[in-house]
Amino acid sequence: MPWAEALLASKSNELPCSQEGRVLSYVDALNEAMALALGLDPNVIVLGQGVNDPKGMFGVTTDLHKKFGVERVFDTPLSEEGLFGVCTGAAMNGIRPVYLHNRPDFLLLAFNQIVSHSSKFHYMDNGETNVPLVAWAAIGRGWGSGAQHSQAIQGLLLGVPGLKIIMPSTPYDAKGLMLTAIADNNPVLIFEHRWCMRNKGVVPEGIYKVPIGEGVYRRKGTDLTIVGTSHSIELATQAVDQLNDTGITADVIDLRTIKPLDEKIILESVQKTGKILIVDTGWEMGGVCAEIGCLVAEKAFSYLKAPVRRIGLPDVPSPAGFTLEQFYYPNEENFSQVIKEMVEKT
Amino acid sequence: MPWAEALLASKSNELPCSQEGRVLSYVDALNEAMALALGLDPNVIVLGQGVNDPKGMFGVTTDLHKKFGVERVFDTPLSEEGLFGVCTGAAMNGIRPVYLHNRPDFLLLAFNQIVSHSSKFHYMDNGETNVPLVAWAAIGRGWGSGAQHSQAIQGLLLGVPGLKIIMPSTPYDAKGLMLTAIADNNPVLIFEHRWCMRNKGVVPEGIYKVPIGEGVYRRKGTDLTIVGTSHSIELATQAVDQLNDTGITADVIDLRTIKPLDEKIILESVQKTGKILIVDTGWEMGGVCAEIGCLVAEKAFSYLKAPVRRIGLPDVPSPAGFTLEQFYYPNEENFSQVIKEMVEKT
Amino acid sequence: MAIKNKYKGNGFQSHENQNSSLSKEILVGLYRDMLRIRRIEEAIESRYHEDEMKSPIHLVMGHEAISVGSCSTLKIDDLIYCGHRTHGHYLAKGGSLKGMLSELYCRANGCSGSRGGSMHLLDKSVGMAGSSAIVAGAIPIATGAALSFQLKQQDRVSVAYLGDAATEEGACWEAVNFAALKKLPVIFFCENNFFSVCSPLEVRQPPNVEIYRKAEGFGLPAVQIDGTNILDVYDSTQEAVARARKGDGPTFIEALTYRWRGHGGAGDDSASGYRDPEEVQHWEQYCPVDGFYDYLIKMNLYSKAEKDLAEKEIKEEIEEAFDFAISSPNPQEIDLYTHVYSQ
Amino acid sequence: MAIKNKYKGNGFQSHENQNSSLSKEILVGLYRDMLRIRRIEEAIESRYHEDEMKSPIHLVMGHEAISVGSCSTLKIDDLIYCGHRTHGHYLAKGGSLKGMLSELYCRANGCSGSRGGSMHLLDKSVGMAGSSAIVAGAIPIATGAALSFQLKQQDRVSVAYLGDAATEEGACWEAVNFAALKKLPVIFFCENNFFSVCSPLEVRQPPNVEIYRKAEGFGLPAVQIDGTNILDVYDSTQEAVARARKGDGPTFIEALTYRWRGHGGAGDDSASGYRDPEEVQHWEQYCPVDGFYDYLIKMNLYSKAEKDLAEKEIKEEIEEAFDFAISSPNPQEIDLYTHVYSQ
Ligand SMILES: Cc1ncc(C[n+]2csc(CCOP(=O)(O)OP(=O)(O)O)c2C)c(N)n1
Ligand SMILES: Cc1ncc(C[n+]2csc(CCOP(=O)(O)OP(=O)(O)O)c2C)c(N)n1
Ligand SMILES: [Mg+2]
Ligand SMILES: [Mg+2]
Repeated sequence: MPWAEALLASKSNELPCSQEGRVLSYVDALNEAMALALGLDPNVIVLGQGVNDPKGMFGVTTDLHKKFGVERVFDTPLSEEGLFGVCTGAAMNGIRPVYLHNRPDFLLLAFNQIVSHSSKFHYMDNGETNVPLVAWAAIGRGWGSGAQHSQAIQGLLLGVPGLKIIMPSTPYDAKGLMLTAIADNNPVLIFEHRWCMRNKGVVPEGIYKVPIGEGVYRRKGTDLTIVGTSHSIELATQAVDQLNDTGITADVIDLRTIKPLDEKIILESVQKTGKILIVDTGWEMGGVCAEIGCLVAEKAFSYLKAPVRRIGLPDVPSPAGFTLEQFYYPNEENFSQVIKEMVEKT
Repeated sequence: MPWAEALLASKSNELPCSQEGRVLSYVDALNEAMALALGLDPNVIVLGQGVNDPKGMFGVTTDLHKKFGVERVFDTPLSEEGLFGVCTGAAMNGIRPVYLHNRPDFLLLAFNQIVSHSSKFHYMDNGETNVPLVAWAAIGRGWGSGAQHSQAIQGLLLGVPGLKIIMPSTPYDAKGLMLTAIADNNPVLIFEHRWCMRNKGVVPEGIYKVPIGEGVYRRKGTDLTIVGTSHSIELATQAVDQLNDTGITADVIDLRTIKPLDEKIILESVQKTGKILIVDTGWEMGGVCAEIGCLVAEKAFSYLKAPVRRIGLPDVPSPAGFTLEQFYYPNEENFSQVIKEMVEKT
Repeated sequence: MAIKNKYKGNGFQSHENQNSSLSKEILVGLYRDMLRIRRIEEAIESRYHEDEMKSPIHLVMGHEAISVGSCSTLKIDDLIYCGHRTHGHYLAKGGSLKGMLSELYCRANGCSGSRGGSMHLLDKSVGMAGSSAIVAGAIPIATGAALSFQLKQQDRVSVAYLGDAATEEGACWEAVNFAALKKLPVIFFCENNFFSVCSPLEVRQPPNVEIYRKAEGFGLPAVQIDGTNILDVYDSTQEAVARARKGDGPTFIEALTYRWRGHGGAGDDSASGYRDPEEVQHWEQYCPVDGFYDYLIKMNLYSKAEKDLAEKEIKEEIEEAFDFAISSPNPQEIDLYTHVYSQ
Repeated sequence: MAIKNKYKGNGFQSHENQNSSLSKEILVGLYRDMLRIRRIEEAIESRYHEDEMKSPIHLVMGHEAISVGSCSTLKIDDLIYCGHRTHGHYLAKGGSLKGMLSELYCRANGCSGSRGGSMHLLDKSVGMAGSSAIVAGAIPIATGAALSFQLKQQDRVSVAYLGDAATEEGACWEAVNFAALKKLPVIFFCENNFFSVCSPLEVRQPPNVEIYRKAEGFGLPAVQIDGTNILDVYDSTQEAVARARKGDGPTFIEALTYRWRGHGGAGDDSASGYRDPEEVQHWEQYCPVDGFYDYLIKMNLYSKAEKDLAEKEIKEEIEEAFDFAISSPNPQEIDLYTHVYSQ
């Protein structure tokens, strides 16, 4: 497989995310990852509604079709269910599709293909079939996205065997995880967050690999552990930084991947701090927070010094209007409040 | 609304589930519930693939079309997504559809309608629209159902605001909850389990109501709390009964509904026993077990004396073959084992 | 770049010297309703840059004949369901302008209480029954409404408005099949404007495939019409409505039209390169509003003075509605939690 | 109860006195392959009551001409994808009988390692590439395989087998549209047996609607053929394959046929009342296997003695395969956890 070989040949593995180097926007980092993958392996294709239009999927796919041709970078009919199946069938035969969607909400149309097909063929076919595909979508928020254009559905998919689910927060990880996802031989879902996509950061040139299933510490501290991904862990980091003056310090862990879940890093930190706050961009009920909260109560119970806490969305659809949105989405202040409560109550 | 009036007029509310009375099979109990609802309210319709064929959806709908006509009890094209939308549109205009599916797996085709439409219209339409619909499916198990015909997908839907999700275990509850679900003004999903459908039990005649969102104690005890629904709680009850000789006793709580969740009964029991085992027919990861485990770690932490435990399915698709199935599904023995471990370790 | 999507209709030429069977009153009403929608859209567009309407907008300029021509054939208790491009249908069906603008301004008294936004306009009092921002999402729902009419033996019709891209969603054909099977009183009204966001039809459906012919294959009477010609829209919808009321089942109407503005937001975005600005200009020649005005003048059914009066009244109505919306209260935190479940 | 589904083909009458352009060898091979599938299905059926094949079965008796006629036009590296009714296609494409029976007996060496069961037969070495127990689930997948051939510029074709009910799933038309748009080398082969489990076509699709005409509306060459006549199946598939290889894109073939047995399990279930036993008898007159035998005999291409020999060989093969399956080992607990992820 030219892809895997090239990746292995490239000397880089997990690069440390240093603060020096070239600064790139999140969107450009993703664009670069796809361009590299397209250049490296003729079997990589990029498709989705409007990937080759002037908007280029928020800029993520801009001009890729010019470099690699409209045979490999192409627009699609809407047909989310059908096209997910098409990608699965192509992937089963050596193509590595990267199928982009404006919004995770549109993946709900493809759940039959995602849950009962793409993620299951390798198992049902006794290991004889691989499905190396990447499905990408950007969680919407604000400006009236509303109940049908802002759903962070990662929690709905967490239980599905055979899937991998990535939720980056930095340009560095966005690029590295996209490269790893394309090289992976399983169906991988990448959920970006529209608000992370405004970020800039240091991004190495060329190919590097951020491993799927491994979290990283964004801050180190002692009072509590905060885990999560994407825009939520960004907010949490900001909240912790703001609390610096008060003397509060925390382990802030960006999981980057929610399936497989990096149990090790979570348990290691909780063992030290005894307290955990779990944050997610999705609904609290039955979602990522719930899984991690339960995991800790199972496997780190003896270290826990206080109730686990979660910050996600209430059991309510996203409202469209601006004012209601302010009440719906937890903000830095809500985070600080909870962190302070957790540290104070001992 | 003729329906609501009739229900309120009928003197019966929550009937105690006595051991005396008429014994009915689970399937007949469901059939009776639908016949009563069809008889009571001309707006109730029953539809689904094969509801009026000789097999009558495992017998659940047998002969209903003969009594109530094929206008109101009718077969459908496959079209799960489209038909779920049709039911939603009809429900928005005063019909009370009961849409039956052989398997929850087929509801995956309708996730767009379930998650982004049916459960959200009431909210998006500022309370002006009601969607009183019931979608019913029977979780498959055994005889090679395999990865695509045995999925217990309740965990995937737990986070979705606006939905109600019912998972009965006894004929009494199956009938009472079906009646309540049809009378409810929200989209309600009912997940039966094929193995519960073999059960017989005491079922009162006529209309009675089992409230959505309320669990019941199946056993009372002191050593630990076991919560769950459907076939899992049945297995757990059997395991506890078998352990009687050893002196172990447990609170066994059949939640009957997983959304809304009866937090009160769970927390009340854990407060007493300090230990909880959560059981579910679905995948452990990110499912019903996870939600309840996290809930307890949040809200009953100070009462917890031991790690929470969960018994569900491993993070693996259902295999088709008989031998592999025996390894896949937890059995009474696995339950006993975990219960003993939990009681012994203090 | 050549004009790719050939204009297939005739504008008002097809009716140029032809008397309509409709009364003067009705004809003038049709014109006034289109003019009103055009002016409302222009007003929204002109204020959108203020960033106070914190809602995506999908302007209907170029589509007015469809909204007005079809809704005019419906009774108040007939129901319509829409996608994301709702403004025209909402207004044509009689939806409250104040309720709409309040919704765009995210006010508590918006037509969907600031929970829906511009893609979920509704006014149930006039039969604007709902909309979905998920492409094709409302098609099965409109079909279900028609099922309820049939079951309740009501003399009512429902209409599903859908774009050309909605016909790429399988659920569209599932609904069409079911409607044909059950002979439901529903009209599938496809507004084919040749684009889905920036994607032209030819990258989404094979050349030489006609959308209405697909519907024919599914067993529906189907027709392709000039969507800029309000009389064609009126006539074909009226025929479909009559068929539905007689119990003869659904109809599929494909109306060719064009969206003058960008997919979302204010202004034309042709300069970005996905379509030829000349193509937009080409279609603007067939303005559904102005073309019909010329017809009315030519047929001596209307006068410049009458139009000026209409413009004045409309302007006043719009100003009042904006003032109303802007001065309306925002929702409260408690509103977030209501209506998750119905009692 | 009248015979509802009128038989539209002519059995072998259409070829009765007509020479086929195929060689004797090929013709006899076609017959033998059908006979073999029939005998295998009979053997499975006769042993199913033993409850040792703990797998749902969906017998293909009545459909043999479709499996054999179409697969015979394919090369080994052309791929087929199926739904739940897999036995015939699996065998016709050259799938291992031992692997299949081991799978039915849930053995570790089953063709899908006892993870798939009868609805997920596959034998990748011969191009039986996969199947889905979700109706219509494999249609987009086969289309994706064709996309891979096109992208890799391979001279290969893929076939999606689907039932009449699969055409009620929207994903079917999404795949058809995409295949037509991209001119993919895929054949949509619809086996219209007029039933979905116990539901006749007329409660699922409107009267007078022909499935192949729907496909035509989507821009595909489409044809309706007699699915019990193997020469018709062969010819039309060969034409479709040639079109695909030339780069002219997909074809939709609707073959009318009938399933002799119940939807699942052993035996005919007509007595339960959902179809008239007479209807089954009516169709049994057009046995694809026996009808073709009569033709071969009439054309002097085959003899009773040759048939007897074939029967004997097939019988031996089947017995050996059953013995093999039954004496094969069961999977181990550790097997449960492998192949969840690919490395
Ligand atoms: C299922 C789904 N896929 C994609 C989108 C994103 N989207 C919003 S509007 C739109 C264009 C739809 O085009 P069409 O149906 O022709 O309507 P038009 O905008 O031209 O009126 C798209 C692709 C969506 N809302 N829903
Ligand atoms: C999406 C989905 N819905 C329902 C079913 C249940 N089911 C299994 S086979 C079958 C009949 C399909 O009929 P058809 O496609 O005509 O194939 P046939 O069995 O006649 O060969 C049905 C409804 C399913 N497997 N998948
Ligand atoms: Mg369009
Ligand atoms: Mg069939």
